[in-house]
Amino acid sequence: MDPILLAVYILLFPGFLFLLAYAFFFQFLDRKIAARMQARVGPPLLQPFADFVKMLGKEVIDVKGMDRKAFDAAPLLALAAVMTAFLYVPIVGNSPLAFQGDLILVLYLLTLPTIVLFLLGWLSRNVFATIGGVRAVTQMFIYEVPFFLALLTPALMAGSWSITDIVAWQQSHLWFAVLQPIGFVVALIGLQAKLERTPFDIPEAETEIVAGPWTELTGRRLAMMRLTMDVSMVVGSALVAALFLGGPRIPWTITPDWLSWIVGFGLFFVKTLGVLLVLASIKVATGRLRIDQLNDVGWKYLASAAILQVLIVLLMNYWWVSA
Amino acid sequence: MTEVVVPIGPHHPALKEPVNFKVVADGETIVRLELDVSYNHRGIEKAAEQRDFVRVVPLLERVCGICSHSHTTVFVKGIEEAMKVQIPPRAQYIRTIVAELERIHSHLLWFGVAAHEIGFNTLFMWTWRDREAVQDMLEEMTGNRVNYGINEVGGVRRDLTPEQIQAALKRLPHLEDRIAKYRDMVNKEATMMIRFRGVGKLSKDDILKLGAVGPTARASGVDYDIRKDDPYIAYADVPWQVITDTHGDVYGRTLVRIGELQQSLQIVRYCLENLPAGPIKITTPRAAPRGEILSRYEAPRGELVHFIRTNNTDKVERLDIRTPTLANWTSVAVSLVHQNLADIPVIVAAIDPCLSCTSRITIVNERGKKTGEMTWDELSAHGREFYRKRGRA
Amino acid sequence: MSELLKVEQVAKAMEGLGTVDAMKPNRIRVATTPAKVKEAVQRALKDLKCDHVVQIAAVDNGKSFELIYNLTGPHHTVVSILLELPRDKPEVPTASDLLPPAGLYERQIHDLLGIVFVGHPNLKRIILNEDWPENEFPMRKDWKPNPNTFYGGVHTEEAK
Amino acid sequence: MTLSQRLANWARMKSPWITLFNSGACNACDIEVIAALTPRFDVERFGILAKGSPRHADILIVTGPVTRKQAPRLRRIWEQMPEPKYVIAMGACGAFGGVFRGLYHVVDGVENVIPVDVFVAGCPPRPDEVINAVVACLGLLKEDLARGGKEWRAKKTKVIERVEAKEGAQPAPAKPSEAST
Repeated sequence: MDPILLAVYILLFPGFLFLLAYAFFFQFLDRKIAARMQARVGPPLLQPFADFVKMLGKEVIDVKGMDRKAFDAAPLLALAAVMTAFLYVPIVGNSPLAFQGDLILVLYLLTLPTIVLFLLGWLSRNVFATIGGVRAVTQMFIYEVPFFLALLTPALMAGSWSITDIVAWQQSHLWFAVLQPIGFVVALIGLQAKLERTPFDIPEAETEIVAGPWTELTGRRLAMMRLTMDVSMVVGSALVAALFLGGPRIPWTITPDWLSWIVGFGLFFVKTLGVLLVLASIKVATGRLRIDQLNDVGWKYLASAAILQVLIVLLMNYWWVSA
Repeated sequence: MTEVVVPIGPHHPALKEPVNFKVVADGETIVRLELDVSYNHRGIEKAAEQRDFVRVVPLLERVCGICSHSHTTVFVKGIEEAMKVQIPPRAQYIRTIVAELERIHSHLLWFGVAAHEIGFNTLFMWTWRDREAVQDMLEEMTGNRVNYGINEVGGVRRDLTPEQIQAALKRLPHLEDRIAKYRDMVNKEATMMIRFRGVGKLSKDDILKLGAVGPTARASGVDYDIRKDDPYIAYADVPWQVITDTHGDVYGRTLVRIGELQQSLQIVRYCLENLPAGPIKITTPRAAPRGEILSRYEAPRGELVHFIRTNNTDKVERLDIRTPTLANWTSVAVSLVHQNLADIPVIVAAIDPCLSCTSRITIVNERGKKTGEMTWDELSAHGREFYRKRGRA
Repeated sequence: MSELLKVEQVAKAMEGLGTVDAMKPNRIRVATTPAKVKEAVQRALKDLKCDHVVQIAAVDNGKSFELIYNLTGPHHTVVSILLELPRDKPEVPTASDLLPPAGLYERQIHDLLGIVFVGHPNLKRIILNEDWPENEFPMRKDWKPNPNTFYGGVHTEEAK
Repeated sequence: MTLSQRLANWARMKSPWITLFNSGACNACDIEVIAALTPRFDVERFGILAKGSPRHADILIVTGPVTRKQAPRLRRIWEQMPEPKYVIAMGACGAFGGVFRGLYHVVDGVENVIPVDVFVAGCPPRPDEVINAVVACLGLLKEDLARGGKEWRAKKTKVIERVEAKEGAQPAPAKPSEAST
């Protein structure tokens, strides 16, 4: 790809501008679905954008004795990490920046926000924030292993570490959601935990420790961190859609190039919204777990399911692929 | 993990009430807890001594916004008893209807807030939407959604018209099947079961020893219910029974409250259907003869007691209010030690504290880990002896 | 539900402690002296099978302070133990070791009326705010808020 | 007004976040504010969210006659909120202490502790009146933004105080006035 088209790809269309707009749209949809399920009307379309701009305009309060520079830099670091992760997920066809191992890079970039939350909790010198930060990291240890296992098994079967190749492999075989159902479920639950949504929103438990690591965030820092969470929701669901639901590809190829792009984008749009619907209904249908209960649930059920899935994949690889 | 002192409240999203916990937590488990609730003290008892019977009722209406009818009924019932005056049966039935409707809306409110404590916001929204139906009934009958102002010495201030009765009867079936739905949701929904079962457990003799009242006590098998023990207004001739449970934990208290919701709906239906005719109030003498009345009432949160001393003037010589939440604080403080930090809101919500009724402080200290200088208190003395016995038993 | 206690039963259990009279069918009052209150409460708990303290009421009737311990049990009769305390030195032994919830009620009475409960493990302030002046007891009949002492809240110049 | 200024004003009008502070109320007002969040009144369709931490909130809703113990805490909560902030005093208690005026442990109204922008009538005000109060706050916000900050409002109230001083009316005492008989 020549550099200008690449720049357009990164900055404009399936890149950052689209990602920001899509993140706001995702937050709107998430709150709207949750509200409708709770018999409420729910926010208007531009509400997330209005919230974002208002938060930018608010006064920024620095707690006495806080490291201002680090506190300003941390949300930006998390936002940057999550937005770069979006470039490796195929949206319109295969992503031009794909390389062997971009799945690992995306997974690494997606864990950065949780670590930044812990950092924020620690930096803001507030007992609620510190406890929230500690809980965020404890929760990360619980769901991270099963989440990685669930997302790496498609790579095992497709035989390549690049998301684009996995999507291409699925074009000629069944989707991984059909081939590896356990992995699909574990991935969805892991994604819900990574985004710290209701069954797993223990760090930000509004009713126990005020707002957890978010307590001392004000003004633009809060805006950036809230945006990071929305963007990571988009990237997470796009990743799960790509790995398990076949990404923006359909089995038979369409001749004119631009038509296949549009169909690809349409598929990407529908699949990510499907994942969002599942996430939103999980959020609405459950209450919050305690951190020690999450520990039991996480290790007993999630981890064993993920390991079982890996075993099945290895067996299938041995018999089916080699035969 | 070193000891961390976590101040929760008085401004805290979970507890809609100004209560403050200074919790010394070791990691996630609570080692020591200081509970300070005296943010709501306004000096109502002093003011009550300077207001005559007509002007004291609006003041007592606002001791607590959720159980406002309880405070006025128990006071007015006491004064009528002091004056040895019998109010007409229709007024008694109207008081019972409003009392039970208040219990329904209070329990629905509690159920929503308890679900909100564990992050289950959907149930919070649903229960509060159903509560709006009860609010409409109350608004039609008494003119105001909260603080109804329907009581006065000698009877009731507003009569129920047949249309209001029909409108109320039409709403009851919808509420009944919603509450039946909530009952089996409590038994089936996974996260609620995990977060409610076995949390804040108190055995029957714990409850009796610590003097807990209301649904908190009935959830551990103690069947004290003033409507049955010392029947007042129209409870003697309305068919209903006391709901008790044996679990003793937050789950048990939820079941008791849902059971009481269903009983209250039955009482309201019975009272609406055979509301006796006749006047709704009688003229009473201005002054109450000298006397001492202990007026008891079963408020939604438990046994509410007004101790009234009258000295044949038109004012009260002394009014001593003991609210149900005050009795429950001792038991909740003891049951909180050893629990998880995350469980504080759920356990405290389980006694459904009405802070504007009470304003007291309790300090509980579990001798297990010594944390700095020991704070003196009768509960710590009790807590130590209680836990040493439990440790040995 | 077991039926109500009889006046004779209460009189027999409490004989030697004070006069017994039935205010209502389900409320029997025992007038006793501060020295014997612990003994009376113990007997009520054991012999009359009371297990629940309804309330401890405190009254300032101008001349002296009165304390009324109301206890009840499965028999649904309220046994009220009445005492009279001199106005100058209101002292009474605490009942919080027999009745744990009494710890709270006594501290509230101490705050509002200034009755000292001897042997109470923690008679600290419970109901008034931190900077309420010491030994000012609002519920006493002779207490009037005098304008120039600061009773708590926010200083006026800070508020504007 | 530049485009970015208009955009910022639009955003501020569209997403007022509230936080609730019970300063010793009979909590009838609290349950009416919370009822405004629930399905029948549902303030989320106006973008109003109830936030836990005062740091995230724009509008502080204070219920109840501020008791003496709660006054310093109310003051601290108010100071913790980031600028463009507004205060709504709920009901008769918030205005002058309501039915609890003159009691020995009450400071007779939110006005004596923190500057209040909007008073809501009623005891308790209905949930739709709470929404109306938030909208009134937004109106004030719009005017403040147009005239650059809150100072212009101070000038307006200055006039009232001068009139009062002339007539010798005594401003509301913060000290406990004689318990009204």
